[in-house]
Amino acid sequence: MNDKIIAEIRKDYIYNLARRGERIDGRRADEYRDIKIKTDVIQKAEGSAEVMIGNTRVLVGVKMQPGEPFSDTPNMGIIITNVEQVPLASPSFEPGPPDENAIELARVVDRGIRESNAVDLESLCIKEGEEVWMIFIDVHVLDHDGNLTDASALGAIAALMTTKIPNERFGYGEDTPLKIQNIPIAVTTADFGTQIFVDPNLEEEHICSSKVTMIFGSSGEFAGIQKTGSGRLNVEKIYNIVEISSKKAEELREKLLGVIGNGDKKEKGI
Amino acid sequence: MNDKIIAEIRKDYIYNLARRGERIDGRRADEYRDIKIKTDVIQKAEGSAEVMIGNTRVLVGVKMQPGEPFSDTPNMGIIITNVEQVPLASPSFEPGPPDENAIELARVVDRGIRESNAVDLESLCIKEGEEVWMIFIDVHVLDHDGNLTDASALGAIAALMTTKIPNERFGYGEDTPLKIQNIPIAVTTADFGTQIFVDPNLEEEHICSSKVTMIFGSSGEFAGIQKTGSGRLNVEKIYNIVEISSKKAEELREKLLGVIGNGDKKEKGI
Amino acid sequence: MNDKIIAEIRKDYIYNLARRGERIDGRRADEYRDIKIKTDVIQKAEGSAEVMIGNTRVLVGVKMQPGEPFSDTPNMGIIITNVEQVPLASPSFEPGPPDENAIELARVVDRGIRESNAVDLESLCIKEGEEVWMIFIDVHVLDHDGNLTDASALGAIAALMTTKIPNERFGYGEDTPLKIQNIPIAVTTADFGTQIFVDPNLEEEHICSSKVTMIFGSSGEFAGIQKTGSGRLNVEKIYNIVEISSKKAEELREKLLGVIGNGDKKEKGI
Amino acid sequence: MLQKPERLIVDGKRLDGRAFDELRPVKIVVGPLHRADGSCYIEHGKNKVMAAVYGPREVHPKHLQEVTHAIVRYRYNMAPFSVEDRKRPGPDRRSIEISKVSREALESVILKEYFPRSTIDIFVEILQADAGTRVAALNAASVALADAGIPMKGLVSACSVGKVDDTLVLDLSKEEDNYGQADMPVAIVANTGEIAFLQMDGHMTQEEFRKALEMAIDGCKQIYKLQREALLAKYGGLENE
Amino acid sequence: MLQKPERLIVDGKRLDGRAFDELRPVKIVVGPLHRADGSCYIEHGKNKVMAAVYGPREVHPKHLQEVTHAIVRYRYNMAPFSVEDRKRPGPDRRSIEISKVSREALESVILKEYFPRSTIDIFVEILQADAGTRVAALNAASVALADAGIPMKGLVSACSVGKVDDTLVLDLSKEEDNYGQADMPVAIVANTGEIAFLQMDGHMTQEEFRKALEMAIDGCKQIYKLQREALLAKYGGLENE
Amino acid sequence: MLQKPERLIVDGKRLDGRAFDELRPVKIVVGPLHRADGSCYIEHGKNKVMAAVYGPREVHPKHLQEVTHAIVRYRYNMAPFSVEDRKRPGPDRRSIEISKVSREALESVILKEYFPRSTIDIFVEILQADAGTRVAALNAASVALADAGIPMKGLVSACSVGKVDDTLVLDLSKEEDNYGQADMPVAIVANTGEIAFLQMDGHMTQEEFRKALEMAIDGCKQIYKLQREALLAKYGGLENE
Repeated sequence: MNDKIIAEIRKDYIYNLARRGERIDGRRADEYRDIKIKTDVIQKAEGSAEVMIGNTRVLVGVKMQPGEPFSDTPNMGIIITNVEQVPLASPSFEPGPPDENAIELARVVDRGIRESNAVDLESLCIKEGEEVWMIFIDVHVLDHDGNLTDASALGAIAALMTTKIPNERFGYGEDTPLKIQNIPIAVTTADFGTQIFVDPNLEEEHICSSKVTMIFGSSGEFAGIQKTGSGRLNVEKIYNIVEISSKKAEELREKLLGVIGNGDKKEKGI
Repeated sequence: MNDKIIAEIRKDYIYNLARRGERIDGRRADEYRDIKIKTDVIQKAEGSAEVMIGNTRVLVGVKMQPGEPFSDTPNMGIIITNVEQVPLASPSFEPGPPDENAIELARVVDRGIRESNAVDLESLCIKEGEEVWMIFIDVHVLDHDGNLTDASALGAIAALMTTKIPNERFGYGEDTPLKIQNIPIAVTTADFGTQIFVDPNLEEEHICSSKVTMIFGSSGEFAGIQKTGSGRLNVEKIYNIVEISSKKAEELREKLLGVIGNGDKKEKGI
Repeated sequence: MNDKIIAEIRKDYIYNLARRGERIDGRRADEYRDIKIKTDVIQKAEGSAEVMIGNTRVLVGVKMQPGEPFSDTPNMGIIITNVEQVPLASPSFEPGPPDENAIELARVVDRGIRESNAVDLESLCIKEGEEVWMIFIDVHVLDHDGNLTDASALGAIAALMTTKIPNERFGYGEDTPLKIQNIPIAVTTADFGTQIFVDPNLEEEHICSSKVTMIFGSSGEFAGIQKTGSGRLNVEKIYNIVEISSKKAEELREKLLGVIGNGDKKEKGI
Repeated sequence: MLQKPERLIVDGKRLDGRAFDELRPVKIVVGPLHRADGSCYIEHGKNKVMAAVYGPREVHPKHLQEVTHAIVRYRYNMAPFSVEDRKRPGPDRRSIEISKVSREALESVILKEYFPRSTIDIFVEILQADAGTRVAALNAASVALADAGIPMKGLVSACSVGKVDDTLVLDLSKEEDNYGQADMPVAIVANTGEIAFLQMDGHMTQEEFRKALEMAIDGCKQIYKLQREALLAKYGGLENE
Repeated sequence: MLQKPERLIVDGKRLDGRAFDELRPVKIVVGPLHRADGSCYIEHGKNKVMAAVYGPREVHPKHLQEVTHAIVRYRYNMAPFSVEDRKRPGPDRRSIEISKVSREALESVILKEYFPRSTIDIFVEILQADAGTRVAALNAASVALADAGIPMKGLVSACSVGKVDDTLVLDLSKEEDNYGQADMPVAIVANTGEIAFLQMDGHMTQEEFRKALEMAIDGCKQIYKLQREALLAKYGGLENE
Repeated sequence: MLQKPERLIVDGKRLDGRAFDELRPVKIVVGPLHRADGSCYIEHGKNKVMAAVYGPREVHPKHLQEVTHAIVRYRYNMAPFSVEDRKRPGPDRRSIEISKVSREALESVILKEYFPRSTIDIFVEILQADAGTRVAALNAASVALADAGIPMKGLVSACSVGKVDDTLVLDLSKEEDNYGQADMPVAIVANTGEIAFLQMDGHMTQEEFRKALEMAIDGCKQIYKLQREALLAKYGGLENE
């Protein structure tokens, strides 16, 4: 029996389970896998965080350095977000520059940070029109078992929340914490026809007809949406997704605040 | 019957026609296809023109911005010509950086503009050694049915003739028309052994043994020559090409001046 | 009989010869092929040398130009070494950016120059923190018959020894010879199990289990080592290689000094 | 550089005089190109967009072939002269993301299983950009696919809705896009009303999102009418509903 | 920028208090990754290194296949945030050289002929770099190969020795590396003591070289013990020497 | 930076003393390389050019194969140290254009149909550049093809003619090229006199063009003699016309 046929049978099986509201790993439709967040894991970075969602694992490092502002925003800092899907993390990742998936992922993570005004960019101006702080958010995927988006977004904001501006290294006085104004949380759901599953694992991601990532700011407002995949969704289903996602976003936010607020912060090692 | 054999038969047919001075589309040997020139088609560009020669269609946009001069010409503006053979225009065009054909095409168009001194480069100096105007001539091929060279060259000079230097946008006073000192016209001919055909269409281009592009300035002087293709030409044939080409160049020049001189200029849409 | 089998038989043959201390081209184990060194072969370069070891031939050109120093060495000149294994030199060289072999070769050559302090980098400071001399050492491989490393290293130091700093061209007074403080000599040996052969030719390179390049400075001290290839070497063998290599390095150094010291220096043509 | 206007809504009207739910003028030309198997030129406001479709045709390189269905490729590309500051040719990260999600939107309607081992290539050139290029590109691509005779479950029709001065407005102008609070491009399959494309940049409340989605769908339906008319103008004799 | 310290050896001790022949603390975790066929995480001083092995698996593109043996690929890669100044993603010349010679060191023990036409892929990510990353990477890769069940003639164990203030010291710290006189990374196959990897930067006399090589081999043997312990901790029940 | 001289023709003579129709000194060495199937080294004035030919040999990748004839590849490449300011390695737009038209010139004589499915690769390295490198490269390539035994309809011989101070002169020097009014490289197939290569930069009248073409052809014929002598010096015994 060839791979295609097996895949087809497996797909039918998962859709049938879904019809009964069940998932292959036994989770409820609106249940995330186990989430672990560790911060300050990379001492060479200005901020860092490791996030595990089930077997999915990403490491996010934030580096800062002075640079020239864009000419149309002379008094604002610059955020550059990059995702490396290094081949260590999955047999399907190839060495080389980011492909369309890695680029989409980086841009969705970036969008959440940017549109929620998580970082006060004007506070990053060193000298108007000449020098501003550049923030590099680098997401390094270590283990890919689905839902890289939520893990990366969570890692990015966690890393930013623990970032110290390296003033000293560049002769600008003492290091100071980066001010965070809003905490965007991304929640990804997958469409299985009769069911919406949150936090799809790798197999679910391959089989679902489409995914939607909704990003919510601290007061529950939207800070970005991305539909991905070739499925179609009717309006009712989208409203349904909004409801589920906004609820899960609050759970994740509490989880995150719990970690950043307590002693886990100084843990080392990844 | 396979493609190679059909191609071979078709080639014989066209060469046999050529022996009688006839062409597959019924044109005379020295007859251009219908030429249409529209200028000011892209409002975001400093100058623009769309040229159709038969079904061949190119769009040329001119953008200008201040930049640093080359160190060996500190008081001269800079012209950069690029051709994009986007895959929309032909099944044989691939996405990616310009290949040798696109590069040759860009360089031949550039050569005509440059060697005829069409643009007074010294008038583009803003501050000697520090800042000069850079002119980007971008040829965007939309539909490829042969003789992209003449269409691109015509589009480039037409776009330049309607270019306004965007002084205002960069704080240098009012916009002023770009001064054009010479109007180079490229004429391409194809060698069919017993016959020279002007303005080869796509099929003729593939079958001819070689093409010659001759570029003439306003007083009929040469401003560039390029032989392309693996044919050989004897001296008499080259003299013959000179005669035909210089005559056609005058026709094209009149056509161009007719368009630029009259009300078509402000037409919109492409 | 297919290529693989022929190669296997040939390999056995060469290893059997080696067991008797013999080589396919009749050389002794510790014998270099004929070495020819010519300097000042490229007048456009600040320094140049052509080196032939048997049929292996490389051309090295040194160019110098002012540039910005690295921020952590504000008063030191910069050396950049590049190797082009152009496809002219071997059927196995492909057009394109340097592959891992060319990069390794460049870095080994660079290491010898750098670690031996062959060039007094501090003497190349023009204005601290702002402008220093950059030295580009470009190795152009012309004919590849094995042991490119020793030929390239020899060519690089020979070219540097004949380099004149082009002060005049950049308005810094008269041209002056580049000061050379140490003469690194690379000696490459190949492991054939029972035997160590110096200066492996192309076939020997393919068949040996590993190669070691040892670089020695003027007082016999090490200035770099690189093991390459997937063989293993026991400690005694490494000591043996040190002994052979250091002896050959002295021979090569004398040869080099003989050439640079005498009238061959102004020879032209390559 | 444009100056940021003090307000984008003045006296209940937008700066260009449009009503909140009003599209910019749209012009659609079916089949302007000769080499392509299908093509469409759209002017949407000051956007000028050309789309071409090639295929179904053979896949190169072969290892990309799928034995059960056609692959679909989509390339959104901006001409260097299409924007205020010349854009360097070649795809940037933004173009790559837009191409991916646009391709997926069209894959949701193309009957790919009709053409195993082949490719359907969709190329869209933004010749002039003025806010809303990705939806204009999708609209042109959709018509070009129809012009090429590619079987589809329905036409994809796209439109964006945005938020400016705390007001939801349809089809953002360049100014509204630059200084607005949110932009949400949407595409639907007109015959079913299902959503095939959805992105949102900026911030809006959940309540606003619901209203915005409805407005966008209405906009898409207006676009669908124009696409249909343009196709009927060319292929009118054949189908007549 | 660190200031160059006046001396690197003070009162017969190194700045971080280590003896001349003392390694930095090393922590080895076997199999931390789920997708990879084998993996290993190593902290060596402040270095943090993750290695993964995939294979034996099919080779793409096919023309790279070898009919008599597996090919081995090795990728040493630094994360952008692993160093003081952010590193641009992607391989630089240094990484390419390190990857080549590291691959060759591992090829010296992998029984490649067991897996014709396939590839064994070794990926190492330097998550934090602090002198000695290439040896830490080799050590992690070697354990990851074992964890993946790739048959080998022996484990490769690596360690570097350097020269600072005219003194030979084992396992250079970042400061010793920056301001030292020589650095010599070495890898051995522990069960035979043969050398699989050898590089030297800097200058030392022939006499020093001999002593340095001995010190490095001793260091490699210490590393080997730690690798073996880590593997036994995971696979302990199976083999018991 | 050279200073522009006031005049390039003084007292009816060129700055380097040559007559208007006089070539620079040319030296041709046949077969200097060992690995290549054929090779040629040419010094033409201060130009130093090395050409190598490999083939006919198998084509990689296979999809480039032509079933009825050999493909021909030509790579014109400048060494980084060949020019005043170091050139970054790798092909630039100029090299790509020169390579294309040079390849076509040689394709006009190579009997490609003798070697279906194979490739004939011509590589030319400009080791020192001093005006007229593309013609020197073509001359060297042509001899290297003969040295490799590739069957040709005739040797390609190339030479340029230029216009300086309103005077037509053969074989421009670097100074004449930098400050002249036109440069026209030409290549002929010597036995038929047909033109295989023709480019022109600069401006000249139609009358001047005719004269320039004649001068160039004369120059090509002089080059042909030197090529023929060099080949006879190596292969003299075999053919004797």
